[in-house]
Amino acid sequence: MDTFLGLYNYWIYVGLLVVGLYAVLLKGNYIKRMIGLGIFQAAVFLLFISMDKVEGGTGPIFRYGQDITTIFANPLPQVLILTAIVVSIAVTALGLALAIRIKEEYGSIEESDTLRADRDE
Amino acid sequence: MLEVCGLALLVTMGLALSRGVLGPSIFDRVLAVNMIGTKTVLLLSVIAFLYDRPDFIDLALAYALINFIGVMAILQFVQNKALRNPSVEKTVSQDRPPEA
Amino acid sequence: MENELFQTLTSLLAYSCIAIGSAFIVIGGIGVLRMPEIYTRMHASSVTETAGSLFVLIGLMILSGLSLATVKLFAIALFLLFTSPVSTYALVNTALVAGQKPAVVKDQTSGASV
Amino acid sequence: MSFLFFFTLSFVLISAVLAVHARDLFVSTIWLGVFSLMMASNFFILDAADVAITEAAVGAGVSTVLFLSALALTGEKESGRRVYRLIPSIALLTLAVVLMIVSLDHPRLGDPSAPVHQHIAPWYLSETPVLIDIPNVVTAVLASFRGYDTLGETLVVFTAGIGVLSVLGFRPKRKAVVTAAQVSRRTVRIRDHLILRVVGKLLIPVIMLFALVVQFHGEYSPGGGFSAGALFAAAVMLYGILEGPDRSIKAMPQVIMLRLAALGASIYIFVGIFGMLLGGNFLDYGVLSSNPVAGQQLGILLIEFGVGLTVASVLTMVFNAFAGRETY
Repeated sequence: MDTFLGLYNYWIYVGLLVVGLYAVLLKGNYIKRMIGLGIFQAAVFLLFISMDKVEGGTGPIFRYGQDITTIFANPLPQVLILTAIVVSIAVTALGLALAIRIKEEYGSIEESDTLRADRDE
Repeated sequence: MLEVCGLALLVTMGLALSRGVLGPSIFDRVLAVNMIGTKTVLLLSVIAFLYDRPDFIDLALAYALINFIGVMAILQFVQNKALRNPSVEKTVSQDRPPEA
Repeated sequence: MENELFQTLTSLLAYSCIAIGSAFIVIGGIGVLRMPEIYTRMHASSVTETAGSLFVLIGLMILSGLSLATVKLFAIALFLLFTSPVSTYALVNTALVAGQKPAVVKDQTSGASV
Repeated sequence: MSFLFFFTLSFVLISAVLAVHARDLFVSTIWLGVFSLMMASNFFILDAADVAITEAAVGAGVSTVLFLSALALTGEKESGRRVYRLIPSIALLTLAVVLMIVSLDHPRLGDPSAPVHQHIAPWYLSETPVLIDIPNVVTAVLASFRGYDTLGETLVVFTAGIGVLSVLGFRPKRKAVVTAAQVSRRTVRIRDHLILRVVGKLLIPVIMLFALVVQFHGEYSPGGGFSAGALFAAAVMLYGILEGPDRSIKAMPQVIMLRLAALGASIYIFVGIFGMLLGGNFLDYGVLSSNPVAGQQLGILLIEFGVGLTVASVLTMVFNAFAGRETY
């Protein structure tokens, strides 16, 4: 049981990684692929944040009059992921802008349609 | 007691999630999301007390403010379907609900 | 001695508030799953969003005593009271405009729809 | 407490599967919102309050709004034509199996003897009160100890904003299906609802105020430039949803937003260069004041402001570019 709960977050991370990658590789719709990319990124976020937890610890923000023996979580993974979340939304916005332009030029956001249009030219 | 409250909130989220999965119409799904959003606000406040860090309630406050934006965006998207797709214009264009 | 009694009473009050709130929340959740159509489901969800949230938040306020956390919890309660009825209104309006008809109950005695 | 964690993680996976499975992209976006909510609760349970507040600001508000405004332009139905590709499927399965086997060797959750907790994290935790003297260690590491990193990330956000503007700068030659005038009418129904408008307008200044609190109180409580910027942009998006994109563009013109984004990144760089002129290293804030600790605090305040400015104006710019576009 202890092993199960101790590793459960890693298994969920593997699941998210595979689900996200599935959408990116095997779905033909470009916006669905952006959604898959978001899930893939979230899987990486989850892996990093799982690392920061220390048993019996608390968030790495000091308090007045705290006990000298207080254990704090690891701040470093949090810093990396904090910035990565905002970068991920910026990247998603860029991908969505590309999808909008593809729709305007090809009339569709399906990969099969755009490939066919490219072949016919 | 706080653990029980957290469990109750999570069970309710699960129920709302299954309504979202089953929900025949889009509105059932929006209702489920709205409900899960409110439950998240409560869950975050309860966890802040459970972890004895009441100074982290800022997070619940952020969600209480932000959830509204998501729901408004979803509803605006649904209400403007007519403009994007002229075939549904007739049913959606009246601002007043249909007379019973 | 009196102080101790006061503390016991306040925590008792706080925990009973939280228990009542949790009960409301679970009842509303069951209602959302079991009700037959969208408008009745919305009625069930409003129980969790007003009564449930308020009781839980008031319980937490009593638990935290006079501190900054109480002010923040009060703000959360205020915003929830502002936004959730408005979201419900918008949702009902959108559903009605999009042509979702409320369920009609057949009157058992006359057979006519009410 | 572990049961909370079990539930939220399971909900994360369920909503991710539903988001990918749904044929209607609008429904996918709704599930992505639920995914983000559960992810933020999960981050909070794992003691990462700063990350959770950023995910709250980005995931619930900004991400949903951006996806929906893109869907309004591209259409929300997925064709459903299945792409069967043997090699990617086999690769996916292999990846899943390999990662599962590897996960058995990971340190258990919360193990204090895990390798991550041995090297530099204890130094950050013990030196922050001495060198910088602010309670939020995450902000200290973000803005001071790893300032280069954050500069890079800020510039990435800025570049992505410029990328969106350049990609959407081109327009097809043919006539628009939905013209600019119709786009400004697009939100007319929300604008007509008095209740939504009044309550929404009441909420906008409160969200902006809260964003400023998160920005300037970020050294003492969860928050900082990144989350504050996203919150501020979310407030502008609410205005755009309630009043129509034409008014939000009028209130926040694209040119000014672009300049502000550049200004934010420049503030960051110039604080670094100013430190060099005063005889320190690049992004060494200790020399900004006669007292090194006060100098560090001043430097962190300034660069967090720069980060917040860049993030807020880039996200506002992207929203305006999406929402105000004609449909072709």
